[in-house]
Amino acid sequence: MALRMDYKTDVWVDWCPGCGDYGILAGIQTALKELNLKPWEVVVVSGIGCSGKTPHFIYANGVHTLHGRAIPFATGIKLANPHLKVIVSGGDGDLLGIGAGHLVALGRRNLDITILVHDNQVYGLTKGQASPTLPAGVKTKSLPKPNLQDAINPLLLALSSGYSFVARAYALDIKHLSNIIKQAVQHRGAALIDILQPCITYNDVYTKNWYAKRVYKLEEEGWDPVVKDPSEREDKLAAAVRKALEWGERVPVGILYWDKTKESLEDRIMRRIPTYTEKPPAMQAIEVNGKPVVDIEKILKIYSDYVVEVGRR
Amino acid sequence: MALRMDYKTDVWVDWCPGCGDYGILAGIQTALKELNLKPWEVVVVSGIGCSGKTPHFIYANGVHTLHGRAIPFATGIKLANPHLKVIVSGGDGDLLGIGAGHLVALGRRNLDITILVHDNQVYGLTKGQASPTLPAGVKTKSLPKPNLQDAINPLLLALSSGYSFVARAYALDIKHLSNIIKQAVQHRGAALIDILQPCITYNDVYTKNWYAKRVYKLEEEGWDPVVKDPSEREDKLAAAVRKALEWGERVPVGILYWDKTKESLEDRIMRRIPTYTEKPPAMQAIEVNGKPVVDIEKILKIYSDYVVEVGRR
Amino acid sequence: MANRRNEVTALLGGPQGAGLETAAQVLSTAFAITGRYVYSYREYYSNIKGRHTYIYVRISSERLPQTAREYPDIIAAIDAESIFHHFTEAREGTIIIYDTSTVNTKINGIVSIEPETRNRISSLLESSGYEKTVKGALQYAEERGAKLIGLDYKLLLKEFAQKTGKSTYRARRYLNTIPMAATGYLLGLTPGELEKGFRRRFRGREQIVADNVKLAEIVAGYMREMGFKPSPLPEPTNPPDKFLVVSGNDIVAIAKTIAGLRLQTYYPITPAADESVTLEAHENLRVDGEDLGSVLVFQTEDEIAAISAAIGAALTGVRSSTTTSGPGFDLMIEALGWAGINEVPVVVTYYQRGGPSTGLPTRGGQEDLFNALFSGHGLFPKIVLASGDHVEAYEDTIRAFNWAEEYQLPVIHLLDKFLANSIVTLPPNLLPPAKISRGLISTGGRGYNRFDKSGGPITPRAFIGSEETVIWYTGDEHNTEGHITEDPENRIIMHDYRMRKLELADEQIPEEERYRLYGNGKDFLLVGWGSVKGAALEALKHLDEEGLHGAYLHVRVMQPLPKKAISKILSDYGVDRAILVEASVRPLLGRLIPMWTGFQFERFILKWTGRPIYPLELAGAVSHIIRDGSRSEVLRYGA
Amino acid sequence: MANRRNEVTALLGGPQGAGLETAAQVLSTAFAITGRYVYSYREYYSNIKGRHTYIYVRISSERLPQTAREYPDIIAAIDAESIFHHFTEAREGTIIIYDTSTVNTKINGIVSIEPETRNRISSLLESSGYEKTVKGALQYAEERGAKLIGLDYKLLLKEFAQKTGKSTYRARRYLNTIPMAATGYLLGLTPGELEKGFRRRFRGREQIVADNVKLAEIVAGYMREMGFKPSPLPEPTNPPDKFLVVSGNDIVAIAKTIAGLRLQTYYPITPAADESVTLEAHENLRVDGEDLGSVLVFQTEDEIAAISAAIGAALTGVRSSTTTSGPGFDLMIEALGWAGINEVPVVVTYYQRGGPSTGLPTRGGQEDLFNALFSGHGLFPKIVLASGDHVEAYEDTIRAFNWAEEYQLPVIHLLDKFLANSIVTLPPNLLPPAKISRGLISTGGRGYNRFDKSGGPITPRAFIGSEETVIWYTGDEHNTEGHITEDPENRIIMHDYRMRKLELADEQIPEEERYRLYGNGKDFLLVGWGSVKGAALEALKHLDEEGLHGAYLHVRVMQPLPKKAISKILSDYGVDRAILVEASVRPLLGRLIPMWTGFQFERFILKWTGRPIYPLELAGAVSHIIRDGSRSEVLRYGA
Ligand SMILES: Cc1ncc(C[n+]2csc(CCOP(=O)(O)OP(=O)(O)O)c2C)c(N)n1
Ligand SMILES: Cc1ncc(C[n+]2csc(CCOP(=O)(O)OP(=O)(O)O)c2C)c(N)n1
Ligand code: SF4
Ligand code: SF4
Ligand SMILES: [Mg+2]
Ligand SMILES: [Mg+2]
Repeated sequence: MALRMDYKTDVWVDWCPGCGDYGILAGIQTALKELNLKPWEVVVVSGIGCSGKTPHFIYANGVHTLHGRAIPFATGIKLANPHLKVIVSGGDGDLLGIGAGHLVALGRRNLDITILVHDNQVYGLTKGQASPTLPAGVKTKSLPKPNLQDAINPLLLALSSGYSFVARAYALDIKHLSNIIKQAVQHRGAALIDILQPCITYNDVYTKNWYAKRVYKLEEEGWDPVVKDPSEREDKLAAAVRKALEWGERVPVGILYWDKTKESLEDRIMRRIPTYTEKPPAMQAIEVNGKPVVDIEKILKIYSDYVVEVGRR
Repeated sequence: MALRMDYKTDVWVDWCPGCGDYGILAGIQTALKELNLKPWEVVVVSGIGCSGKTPHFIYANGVHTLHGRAIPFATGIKLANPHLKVIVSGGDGDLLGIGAGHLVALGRRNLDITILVHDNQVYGLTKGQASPTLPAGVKTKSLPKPNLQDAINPLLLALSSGYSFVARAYALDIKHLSNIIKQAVQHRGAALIDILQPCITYNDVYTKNWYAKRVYKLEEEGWDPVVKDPSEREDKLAAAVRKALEWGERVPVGILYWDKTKESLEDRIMRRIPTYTEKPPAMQAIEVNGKPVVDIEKILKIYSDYVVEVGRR
Repeated sequence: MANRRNEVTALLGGPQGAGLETAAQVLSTAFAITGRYVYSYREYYSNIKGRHTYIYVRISSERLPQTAREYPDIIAAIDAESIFHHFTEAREGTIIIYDTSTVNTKINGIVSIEPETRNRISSLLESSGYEKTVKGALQYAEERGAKLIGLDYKLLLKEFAQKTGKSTYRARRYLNTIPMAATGYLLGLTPGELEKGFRRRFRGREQIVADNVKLAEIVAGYMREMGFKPSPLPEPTNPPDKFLVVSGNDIVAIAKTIAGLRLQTYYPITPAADESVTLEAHENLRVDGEDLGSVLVFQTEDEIAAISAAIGAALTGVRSSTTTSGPGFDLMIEALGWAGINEVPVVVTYYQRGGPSTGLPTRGGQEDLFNALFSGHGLFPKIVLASGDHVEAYEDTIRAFNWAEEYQLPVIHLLDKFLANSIVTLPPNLLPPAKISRGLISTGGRGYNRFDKSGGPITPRAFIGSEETVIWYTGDEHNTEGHITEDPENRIIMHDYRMRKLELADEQIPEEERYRLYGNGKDFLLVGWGSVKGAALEALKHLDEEGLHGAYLHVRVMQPLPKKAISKILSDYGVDRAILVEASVRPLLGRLIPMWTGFQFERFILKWTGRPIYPLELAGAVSHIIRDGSRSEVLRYGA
Repeated sequence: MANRRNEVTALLGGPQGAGLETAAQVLSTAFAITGRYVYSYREYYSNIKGRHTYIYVRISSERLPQTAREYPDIIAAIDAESIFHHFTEAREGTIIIYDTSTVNTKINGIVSIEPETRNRISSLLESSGYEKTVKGALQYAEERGAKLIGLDYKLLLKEFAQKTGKSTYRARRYLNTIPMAATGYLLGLTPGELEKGFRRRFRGREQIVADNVKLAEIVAGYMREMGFKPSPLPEPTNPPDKFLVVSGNDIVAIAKTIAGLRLQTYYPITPAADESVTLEAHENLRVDGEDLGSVLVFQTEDEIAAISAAIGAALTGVRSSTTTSGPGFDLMIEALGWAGINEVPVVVTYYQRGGPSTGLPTRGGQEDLFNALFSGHGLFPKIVLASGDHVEAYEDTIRAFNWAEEYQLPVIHLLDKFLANSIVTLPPNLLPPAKISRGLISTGGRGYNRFDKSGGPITPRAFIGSEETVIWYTGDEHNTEGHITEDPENRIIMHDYRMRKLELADEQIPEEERYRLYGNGKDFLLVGWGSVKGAALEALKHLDEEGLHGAYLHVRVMQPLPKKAISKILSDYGVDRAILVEASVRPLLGRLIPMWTGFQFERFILKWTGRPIYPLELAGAVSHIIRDGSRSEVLRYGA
């Protein structure tokens, strides 16, 4: 296959007609295109679910992992080769249910990865069970009885876990969405975008209609999410938390919080391993003609604290 | 062994002399005593770690589970028999690292369980690696190099996950701690207490001295954490978030947030299974003389939608 | 159309989300109401809408079919893609019902077909000299003896729309009814019978029933006009008065309720989740106004939580379980070890699907045997049993709960996607009466020690919550009180005694309850487990007719394996006549048996396409091995 | 004191957290500096401070001991509890160094001893007619030939405090030096030699060195005064010029660095975590100012993340691995299947400990073999190899990385707590030069297909990040491009080809590199793996001396098992002379071998106390079996 700069593949997109995922796919593709990233510099990592199929539809490296584990896979990829742009595209069940622990861990690390949450309030691919973003008492058409468990707020969770870029977008506003994705990808640090994604097949509560009436853009109301100096952090975070609680008649989308001052994990690694970005793990030579670059003689020096010389001290 | 109402066992407490866990143990025992709970009505559930040994030192049912899994075990116990008082006592690594996903899930469910976090900033039992509450750049004596990863704030995480009772306590102020535990246990819903617990062996940064100078009591400053009406929720939550961010010269302890209006999971289950608390799973008769209470004849009625009568519709 | 032995198989095919399941249900129900037995099995992609799905509906006037069968008598296609997937299944006499408006559809124009499949079918058509269109495919089939029945679906819908005053858009929703109604017509279902099927499916929604009946009548009228004659199945001999219409998932849910399960945890996964959905839909056990309790079904945040919560619940005395498939089971392994060392009775219902990893998540296989048997660090006892059909699934579910409590250990109940997604009309009297045995139970009290082994490996079990009783559990090695101890002599006893419980089970559960030998022909012995059963039993009959007389050794309990009996039977047949049959890329039962008996298989029939083993292909493979000296055969039937 | 064959074993015992490890290190280093070989092994509770711990320090003038040995020549106790744990280990000539101020300590007064242990020891003393005090225990030993050396530790510390101007409180911190120094004295270490040991341990902290040396001199002076004569070990014959002093964990860390590991993920767990700590402490690979790269060690939030991140990293071309023990491995199983279906080379270093569940987390065992081999749903290939000593661990670590890349699959490297916590003085020349083989690698480029199987089961591997190369991976069954497909014919090839890689490894890796046969006596054959090796080899020698001439079959690669060779060797010996030896409550290698060969063992020597198999008890058990006709033996040596 020739290299394709439109980020599209030949794989048939097998989502339900009308699914919000189409918008997310277009949003990613548009962002990559506008950022002018080479397909081989980008890795799209996903979990399992309808959302999990996304990488197969994008002409860039794609790693479709396990349910809930996209973030740790992405973490390994990014740590091994920090020059790659790593984007996680996952379901709400995937990232906020089975994968919630990893989501929290990424936040506190502030590793430079962008997380896109396909927030459809259901487990799509397993036929519409409640996902962790479906509020208690709500009964979608796929549920036999109203939901027993309450919802998690992805924005609140991201804010409290330490993400330095937290946003919400709407799957069907592709331009707005792709714009946010662009900024998130360019941001150096952990970014999360909660994407409201109508599931046309199972979710008859949070529908296009429902959103259409309610969604408004933060930036249009003069919202300033950016932390320009660490001293602003607490105020901005507290404000973002309040904003994140807004859900009902009005549903805000846009960048909620953006801390440009926080050190990323890569920065911290560089403090300990000065050559880290210059020679990251994936780019080191380890052998020459089958001989190790670090052989036992070199080990005796690197591990000199493990060497005891006979007759000496 | 005779029944003992002092909640002490004969098991030797093998924590390091001076460990903050002694305070937590005393705090739990005092609370149980003052609440006058019968040892067989209480279940203390733990994970793995120094903290994980706690149940063996308490004369009440004790379930010492797996690393990170205390909450799901406790969830099963509580769901099966909601008449039991269920307390989870776990490490910060246990509950906020490997178990963070479960911690988040319990919050959004608001099941009536009390979580005690032994927050010592290290993995005690595996010899002092950084736990998820140790800030980046800090080097305890057990670490070869300063911590690479940043800390999670347990209070923020609990607040954003939906816990209806969120508090912080100090392990060495047993009276204050036990008082908070009492209120948490009596609260109907998910409660979390982050307990600052000096680890004398591995953590030479957050020591008794460090805390002694900084800890102050919220209630002494007139803090009112209680949500008495759902309309107050957002304000109280936002205020609690700000408070949770306070860490440095002053470290607040006390109840940060207490929502008395939120429906617990048990309440929600009762809506669907009206006999749930009266005849919970653990207390149902399932057989009489080896014959099932629900036999195939009864099944044909309960599952009448699966029965097709020949010759009829 | 060859109504083989009072029975017929119809294949309904179409895109996912187009109502194929509904159509099959209506058809099955209609036949059930007439007293016929139905076995239906569905194949589908891991996809919600658009990919191809199909259902074999096998109907018999005589008895419940034990498996689906290949080479359907009728292929009824909703769309063009279905023709491409199935035209090679047609044989002499097979009827193909198709939409005439699709005949010129090219395979290359169908986006929903996967490239590998498309290429494969294209090559076949091309190399056989046919057009790569629906027409070409139909010709291929016709020249091999198929009878084509073309209906213009669009036209039919138009007529339907006119008669019911619907828009064409709305009318299209009823598309699935066309091939189904045509099938019903051919098999002699009267409009009244079909109506009963619709009515039951669309309870209370009379308009939908009426619409469907109307369309069915239009189809029937059309077919009649075209001169197609119904060829009804014979009247049922001695039909039961009622059927329980259940999938493998459903029968397990029912058996669990009977067995006394009162708390089930789960995390959604194919093909296990439907069991929990069924249980949840029947959570309140009220019969004639009498409250018999309830089954709490709880969706957890992941499978680790599911098993952990089920174990926690079991400590309080409730019969609890969780249900999953491979990926979920992998995550449960650590907690199962905890249940093992703490002697907790807990049941895990494990539906195998195509692996490894996400693999073929909506397809089947039998590759998880060793995962069920041997995963988990450190040794602890567990019982592993596997079911081969709906009745076995029912019995085994109940046995699983009894053994879990009698021996105080985790029990893994293995099933698979093939069984989970097979729906049968089960006469309730095929289900033997259930017995519940809870093992040694103690009311506890002061001085109760949960792990007191002075009376042998099994300690009477008290429950957390018992009056005046305090109990400790730990995943660490522990003393009689349940407190941690690292004392070596305590370890010797505790660790050994736990393993002895499994040896006790081996002594106490008669080997005959752990396997079954079907048939007594001496020409060959098939050895299998789980879903191999149906195909094997039917293959035996086919081969019998061909003069090859064999037997089938069906292993039902894999741990403790009934090794003496197996060893004896295998040595009777010897390596040349004992054939291991498994839906697996490499034999697993075929390695387990030598592990315990030393018997090394040398003849294998394996299948790993994710599709079930079908009876005729199995019979063919056996005949290759026995008559032609082949050593191993790979099966591949099924789109 | 019996200096058996130029060697001696000293047991140092005391409470955790009291500096016992330091003492053993100083002693070992001091001997190493004199050119002696040292093998030391530590037992400890899952506890940070207060519970009993002990170390066997085995010193030889001749060669590196292959294992720890029971029946120490010297038992040097820091505290009363140590005496209670170890007095039964004394034999004729054993020296016991103890604190005279503890003689009246009653066992019942020691809170840190577990009740089971206390009761057991109490009963023994009582039934043998001794006081349940330190004195009673010492008498017991003395009457069985032990020589007692009582020192008043308090008094010694007092003198030390006075001489160094320390408070008694500060002086107490040096308590651990007393029994160690006494041991050193008895074994002929000069103060200068001991000082070198201290100096190396307390690099740069001269005051501590001086203090310790002072105390050691006081102890030595005291012993001399009391008339105890040193009995030095013979001078070393031909000592190496340097030793690498490494634990099992350390040697693996070193081997990984040589093998080219550049990213290691881990989640802390005993006894694996120290390997990562060692790596991290040497993360910057700078030699003589030259930068050779770095090893990034990353602590994840759990083991699921650890393996997932290691796999993710491997996709970019780095050699990556993770390290864990049983509970962590259980959590990695799902992701290993992903690595399997995606043909990812990743190495998991798996240190076994006592299970099941949390079990005996700081003790050892060999019960995880089947977990390593068979866990995971759906079949996928993996190589499993196990090491028996430090040199093997080094070789196997390097082989693991090579095979992982050559066959593009996960490799599980099994070790255990016994090896992890054994520290040896290794002459570097015992480590063979390493070769790195990265298997088939592609630079990718346009049109690269990661799973193109046209050239056979192994596709040249390109890395994510390669210029102009786009790669897809999925846990679903996939086509050559790495996109999902459920096509049955594609499945047949892909699934089969993955398994064939293992069969290829079986063909290509000579069987001789997968096992080793030691000795050629025909009286018996021991069969074992991993840490059984050291004890088995030494038992062979003992038995030889007793006139029983045997051999030891050491299995190093468990998958693909060198089955032809094993089968051949076993049939040479037959069921009566082949003895399976394993640190396991039920045989596992003893089940794996029949699985592949049909050979059913009938003679077993097992141990599951969590303590290592020791050579003399093993020799005794063999002799029981061969001479006395016993069928199976349970070993139990070790406190
Ligand atoms: C360990 C594991 N458990 C369960 C599943 C089954 N499973 C497949 S998709 C899915 C849920 C998908 O929901 P979500 O993450 O919200 O994604 P969506 O389909 O809604 O995009 C589940 C539970 C699995 N593949 N692996
Ligand atoms: C699955 C698993 N991984 C790792 C471990 C090893 N482990 C034992 S205790 C512990 C950490 C304990 O730290 P924390 O939870 O903070 O408890 P603390 O000891 O500090 O009280 C770990 C990682 C384990 N037991 N199980
Ligand atoms: S099920 Fe829902 S989320 Fe999945 S593809 Fe269909 S519409 Fe989209
Ligand atoms: S290691 Fe730390 S947390 Fe553990 S017992 Fe000792 S002081 Fe307490
Ligand atoms: Mg979703
Ligand atoms: Mg901790």
